[in-house]
Amino acid sequence: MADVQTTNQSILVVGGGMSGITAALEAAEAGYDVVLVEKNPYLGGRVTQLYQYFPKLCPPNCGLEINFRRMRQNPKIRFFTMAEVAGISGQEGDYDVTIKLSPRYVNEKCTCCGKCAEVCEVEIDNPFNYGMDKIKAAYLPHEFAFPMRYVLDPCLVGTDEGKKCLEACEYGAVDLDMEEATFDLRVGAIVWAAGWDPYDAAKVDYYGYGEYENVITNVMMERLASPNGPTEGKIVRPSDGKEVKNIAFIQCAGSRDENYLPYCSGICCLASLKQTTYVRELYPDCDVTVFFIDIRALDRLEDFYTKVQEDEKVTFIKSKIANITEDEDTGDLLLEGENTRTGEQILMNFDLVVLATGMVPNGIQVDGAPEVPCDEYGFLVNDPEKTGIYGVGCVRRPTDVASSVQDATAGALKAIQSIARR
Amino acid sequence: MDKKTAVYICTGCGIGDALDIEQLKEEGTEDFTIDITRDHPFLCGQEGVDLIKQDIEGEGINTVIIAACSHRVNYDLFNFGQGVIVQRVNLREQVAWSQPAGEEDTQMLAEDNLRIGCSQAKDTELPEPFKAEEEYSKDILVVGGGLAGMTAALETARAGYQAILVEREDRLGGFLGKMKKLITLPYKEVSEPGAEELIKAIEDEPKVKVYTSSTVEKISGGPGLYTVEIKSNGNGVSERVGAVVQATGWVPYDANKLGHLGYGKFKDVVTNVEMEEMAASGKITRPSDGSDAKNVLFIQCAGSRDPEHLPYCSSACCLVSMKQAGYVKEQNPEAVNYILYKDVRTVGQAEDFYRKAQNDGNIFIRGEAANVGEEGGKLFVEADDELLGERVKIEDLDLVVLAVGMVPASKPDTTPRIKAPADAEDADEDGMIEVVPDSGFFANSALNLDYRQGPELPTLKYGFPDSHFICFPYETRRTGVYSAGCIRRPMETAKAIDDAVGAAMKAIQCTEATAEGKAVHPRAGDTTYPEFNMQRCTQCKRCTEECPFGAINEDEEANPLPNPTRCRRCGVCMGACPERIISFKNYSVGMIGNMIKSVHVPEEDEEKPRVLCLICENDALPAVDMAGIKRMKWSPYVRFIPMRCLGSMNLVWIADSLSRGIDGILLLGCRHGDDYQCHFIKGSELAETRLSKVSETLDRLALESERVKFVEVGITDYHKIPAIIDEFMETIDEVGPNPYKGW
Amino acid sequence: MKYFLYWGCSLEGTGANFLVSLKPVCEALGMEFEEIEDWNCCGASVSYAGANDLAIKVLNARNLAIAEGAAGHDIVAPCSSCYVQMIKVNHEIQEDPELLRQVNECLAEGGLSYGGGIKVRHIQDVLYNDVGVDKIKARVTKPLNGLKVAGYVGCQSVRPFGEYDSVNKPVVQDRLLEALGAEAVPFPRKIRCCGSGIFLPEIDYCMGLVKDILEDALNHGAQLISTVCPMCAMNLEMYQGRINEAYGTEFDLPVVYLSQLMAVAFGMDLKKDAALNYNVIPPEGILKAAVG
Amino acid sequence: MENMVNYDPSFAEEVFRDVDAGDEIKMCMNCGVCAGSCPLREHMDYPPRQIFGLIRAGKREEVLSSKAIMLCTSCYTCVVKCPRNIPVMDVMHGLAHYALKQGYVPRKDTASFGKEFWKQVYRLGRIDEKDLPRRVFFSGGLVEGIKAMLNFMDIGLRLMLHHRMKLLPERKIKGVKSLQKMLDKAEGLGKGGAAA
Repeated sequence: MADVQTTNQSILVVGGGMSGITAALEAAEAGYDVVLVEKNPYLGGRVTQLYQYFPKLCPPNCGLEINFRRMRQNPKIRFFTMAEVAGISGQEGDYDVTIKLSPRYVNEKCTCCGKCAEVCEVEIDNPFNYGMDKIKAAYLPHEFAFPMRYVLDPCLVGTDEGKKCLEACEYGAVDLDMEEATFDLRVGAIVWAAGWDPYDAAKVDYYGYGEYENVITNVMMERLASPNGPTEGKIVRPSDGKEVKNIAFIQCAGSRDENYLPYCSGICCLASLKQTTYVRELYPDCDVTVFFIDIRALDRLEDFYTKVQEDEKVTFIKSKIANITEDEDTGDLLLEGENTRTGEQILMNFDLVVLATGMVPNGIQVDGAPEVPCDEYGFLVNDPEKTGIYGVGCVRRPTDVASSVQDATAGALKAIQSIARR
Repeated sequence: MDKKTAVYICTGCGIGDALDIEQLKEEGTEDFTIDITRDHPFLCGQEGVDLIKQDIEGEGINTVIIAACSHRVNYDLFNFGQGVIVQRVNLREQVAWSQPAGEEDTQMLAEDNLRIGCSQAKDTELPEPFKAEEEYSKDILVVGGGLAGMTAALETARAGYQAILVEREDRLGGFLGKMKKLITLPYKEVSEPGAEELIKAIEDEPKVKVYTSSTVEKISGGPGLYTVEIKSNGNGVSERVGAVVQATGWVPYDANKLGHLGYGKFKDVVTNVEMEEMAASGKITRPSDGSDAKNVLFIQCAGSRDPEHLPYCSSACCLVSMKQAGYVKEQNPEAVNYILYKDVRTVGQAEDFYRKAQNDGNIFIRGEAANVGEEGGKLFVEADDELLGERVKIEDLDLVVLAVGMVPASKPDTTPRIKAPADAEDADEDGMIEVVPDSGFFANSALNLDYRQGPELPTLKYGFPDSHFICFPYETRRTGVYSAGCIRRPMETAKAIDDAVGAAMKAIQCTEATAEGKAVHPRAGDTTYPEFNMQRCTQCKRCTEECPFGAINEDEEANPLPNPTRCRRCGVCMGACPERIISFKNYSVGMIGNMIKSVHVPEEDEEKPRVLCLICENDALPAVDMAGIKRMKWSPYVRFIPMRCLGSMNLVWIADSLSRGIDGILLLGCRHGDDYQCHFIKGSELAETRLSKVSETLDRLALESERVKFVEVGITDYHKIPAIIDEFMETIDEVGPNPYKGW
Repeated sequence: MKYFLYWGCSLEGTGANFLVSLKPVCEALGMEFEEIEDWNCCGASVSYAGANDLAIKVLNARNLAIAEGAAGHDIVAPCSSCYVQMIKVNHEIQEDPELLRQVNECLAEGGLSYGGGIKVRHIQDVLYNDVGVDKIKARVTKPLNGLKVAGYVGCQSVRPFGEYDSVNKPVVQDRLLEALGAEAVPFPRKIRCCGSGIFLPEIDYCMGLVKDILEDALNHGAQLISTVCPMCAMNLEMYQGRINEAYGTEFDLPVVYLSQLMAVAFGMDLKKDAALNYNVIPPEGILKAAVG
Repeated sequence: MENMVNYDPSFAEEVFRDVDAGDEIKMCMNCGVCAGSCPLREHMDYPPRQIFGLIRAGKREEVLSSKAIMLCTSCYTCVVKCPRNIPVMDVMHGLAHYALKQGYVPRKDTASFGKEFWKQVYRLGRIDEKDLPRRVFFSGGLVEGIKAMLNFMDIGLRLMLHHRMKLLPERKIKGVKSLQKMLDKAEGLGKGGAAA
């Protein structure tokens, strides 16, 4: 199927999030051939699911749109969605890579008219909203999806519903016979930018995530605040849809904890500070309490921390919350802990609790791939002796968007060096 | 080129059902010379695309007008190569999906859109990339020979490009050279600083040319064409480079301002920099009597995170103090270190080093120092121990180390003053005014750019020449000049190294793009550039003042001297020029003027108002697309005219439109102010400022000021688009039709 | 399935109903027990007042050493306190060779030595993972039709290593109760401490803990509380009168051992096997009603 | 200024050296999860992590006489939740043991209960549940003892009536002599410091 001519002068970028897109563009705009593969049906990665960036409180799509525009006009970049690396062999300057394409069941004829979704009655958990709502099994992942093309969920294959979608499409874009396909690439260097997954909050079982409806994670909060999220931007309680009046943020929910993630996830402090502004913007009367161990607002991000501290409705308590129990009748949550400034016991009720869960890196899980060193937490280590495959962004260390982009830009040059060495 | 133009109307995606296609073909094109007009039910399908290709090959069509979906989709299918002009006309998101089908107003909207497109295509020329007479250089100048600078130079060379490294001191190394040990990824243990190895690698690298004891006296020209004058050991040298990396680093915050922490008062109160140098030189002793230091207390955030001193966090100090505590224990295992902190900020895997520091027995106290004093020749520190809830006193201290923060080398001690522009209010009696950080005249001398807008990179409020953009951290206000390392932001070693490599990447990329006459970010790849018709220039200086990137210099007579390789193609100069002498091959005052004129304005009695919407194509226009995709509805009386940046909006368009009977003009642009989102820094702000001057025009025409309105729209504000438009339409209804209709 | 059963001191006294009921039940499930020859007390948690950490470790190591020297089966501890004492020592010994050396240096005084090869397990672990819910279900002849039971895990029976169940949100006991046909009611305080070994000397402080636990069980509709620890059983059952005096409550909630419920569900003799007559707050009524 | 705490590292060194698990407190980052999860927290004069803070500060008197170090119910909740894997419970036990050795009595009843408990373990190798309380009660003197005894008589009787009091006195285990040798060795070999 996909017939892609590449040479050992080409660069493969794995992961179409902010880091991957950046690495790909920076190399391509310097004149190098780049192939970008992304496992989601759209580019943009984790940031597309964010409402705003700290500290500017600006929409991630703003920067993504510019990057997509850069891509549109640049013939040096070819990208594939629903694509993953299935195999890597060779060495610096000469890799053979096998790419696996999962079936989208929609081909390039799709005009995005939406007819398939109109007729489809099957619904699935909306992956874009972390399953907080349902979406038609024939769907556009989100409004800003790039490429702007529908996807059919595999559950439609061989069903009447699937047939309905097929028949509804006037352009012959629905193809339920599509099968998994692979193709091979020859490249000189590989940039690994597969990004991160949120840590599974259920593992910190005493916080009751997955057990208590009103305990959510920070990534879910981003969707709740987003106008294109499950609640169209209203921050409400999952249990009863009530507006939030008294919300708690629990920092280091898993991070900096040798029972879970011993490292600090780097971004959660600012993410929660940012999310306090979502809440306060929406509900002028809402009380916010942030439970923290240390607030880690580096460089001028400190200004943002200072700004949030000035809001008298936001309280900061240095305490690692020790337990959460739910009031079965009200769905409210009782938090227990120690206020380490006063030494007093904390027994506080909240109607919504946001767990600042950390980052887990998506390392290189490819059988037979050349060994790339990584630390005990799974973060890739760029060893100057082992060049050719370079980790960038959050696969190297948990870090914010700006730093990821800096790192990805650096990764682009490293890849170019691998080629130059030939 | 003489144009052969074809119009292709797609009737798919509901367009055919919404419109009378035959009438559209007729009405939408009649004012223009169109050679072929076709429609197709599925234009983006193979058959449709082939149809176009056949016309190009068979009929010699070289200008293709595609009236179908948004330009944001199917861009690849409708790309017919260099020689063919492609003009997209939006009949889907902006018409079929957002307007009721089969209505007269919908039809009129489609016809206007097509006319606008035809007009634009008519005035569009194929761009010819700018090519300078001189030969382009792809060499990279790196200013500053510390860790970041050396890294940038070496990595540049390893990518096959020539680097020129200029260092003020007589040897390379900067702070790295003064360090005893380094703490960096993976943060398990301290490591050798490796300054010598790095310097050696640079000396052995033929592609790095090093100038020590040297300063940059002047950088003139532009990307690809810079001439650098270097003063090296007193002699003048000249180099040609394509781009510049500024890695001039940081200076420690002046501890003399920290008298309350005993600095200057007690000999044994030292800064972390002095501590590092002492450790590197062999022994950690008490300056007062030269005896070995045993008990040491580190005061974190000495000056940092303090509104009186440095409001920001200096990022590296936590790790540095833990590292230095290690020195003390290494010298004497019995030694006791206290670390007095506000928050421990060991981010990411650096948490491991915090754990190590604790495991080594260092005592961390959360609280602020209240008093530093001396008793019997030993220091003591009083602090409020937040977690003990008590005032504590730590006595018998040999040394108190102030973890002072980082100040960018670019930050001047006292804010410079320059001659105030005529219209400035807050000028002093000598007509001088304080320079704002966001200006090329603010920062300390390092680059000496020969730019009309000042010799240095404009900075953010604390004097760091960092990017204001989160997504584009290498974006600077001076094309081809990139900052790296602690000059741009306080950062620890690991990040400074990555940053330097990234900056080298951007610099190399800039030279490559420039050599091909292409723009760099954000209009990367754009091969158009502004051309000045100098005969009509009145030396009003607006273009040279308003260019967000300082691209335009001035000669003695104040004539603008454009530097195309510095240009970012935003068109702000074009919008600023009252004489309309600045134009791009595919974007000019005349072209937009004609597009506006191509809109048919119905007679007053038809009661069909016409509103023009000058809209930012980067954010607001995609938002309108989204609104369409969401099938939102809005008034059919609005006509969208995309702008490269709202900053390219020229007031003449407002005047012309109003005098033609257009009832109102809506401007949709990016958020501005402190957290501006405009990709060209000041574009949307400039547009609004210009609007304030439009009132004269309105008064002259005796028109209501409500007829012109500016609204900030973010790319994700699509759900607000209908409300914004309909609200404005209500205002227009209230003020009534424009009396100039039909003139 | 052969094990060493280390029942410890309490099961010969205040926890007698545990041991009496445990033996027939486990036999019925095909488990065989041996006693650890001349076993000694585990030291429980309060020994620290009189002994240092090493002494307490040695105390437990002696039992481990004897077991290892004999057949070397897994040791099953029904008493949570015995379990936690032994498993903790065992882990620490296995992770720290220096400690093992020290311990053996002490054991040598009595001519013993320990190689760290014995596995220590709680009775819940064995019932859930070795016997299994299905086998238990199969043996049930008189299901406890929907009897509402609050499964009180206590704390030590799953800690500190969480080897067979979550240390914070345990489920094993609930699964076992369900296997008997009972309804395990939601019971957030199932893992909150009852005061354990210091209940007696700190009774004024600890009564409050038990009160909260009993309240939580009742609020969730429990008809009785099941437990797997003699200290929990003692504290929860014997002091209800005191608590009623102190707090004006009216607790009269039977507290039985999981093994007693199993004996009942297995259709065994309510006195001889289930030892229900050992309970001070009589559970017979409720249980008879349940099994019908 | 008054009640100013003077930092003195010597006590911390003492704790690291002589107290079982004492050196583990170095890793504390004052998150407070230990106190937050402690069943008897509300009755403690200092939360555990503050005990650690006082140790670092050198407040020997406050720490060794703090009732907090003897209110541990050994529920392990702090142990399983501590993000730095500090065995908080062991530290508290170690401190209590050390305090008693040093002649402090943070909690009278618990102290005598624990001491009697251990004495019996040492004497018999097992615990005699009916003998132990008696010894505990009377450790405070005769009158005290009788009061306490009567106080718990009802419970004792009920247990007896329900076959939950072993009537025969607990016999020594066979190997008690060798056990004692082992324990004596351990007492000398282990941490915990010499008696004051």
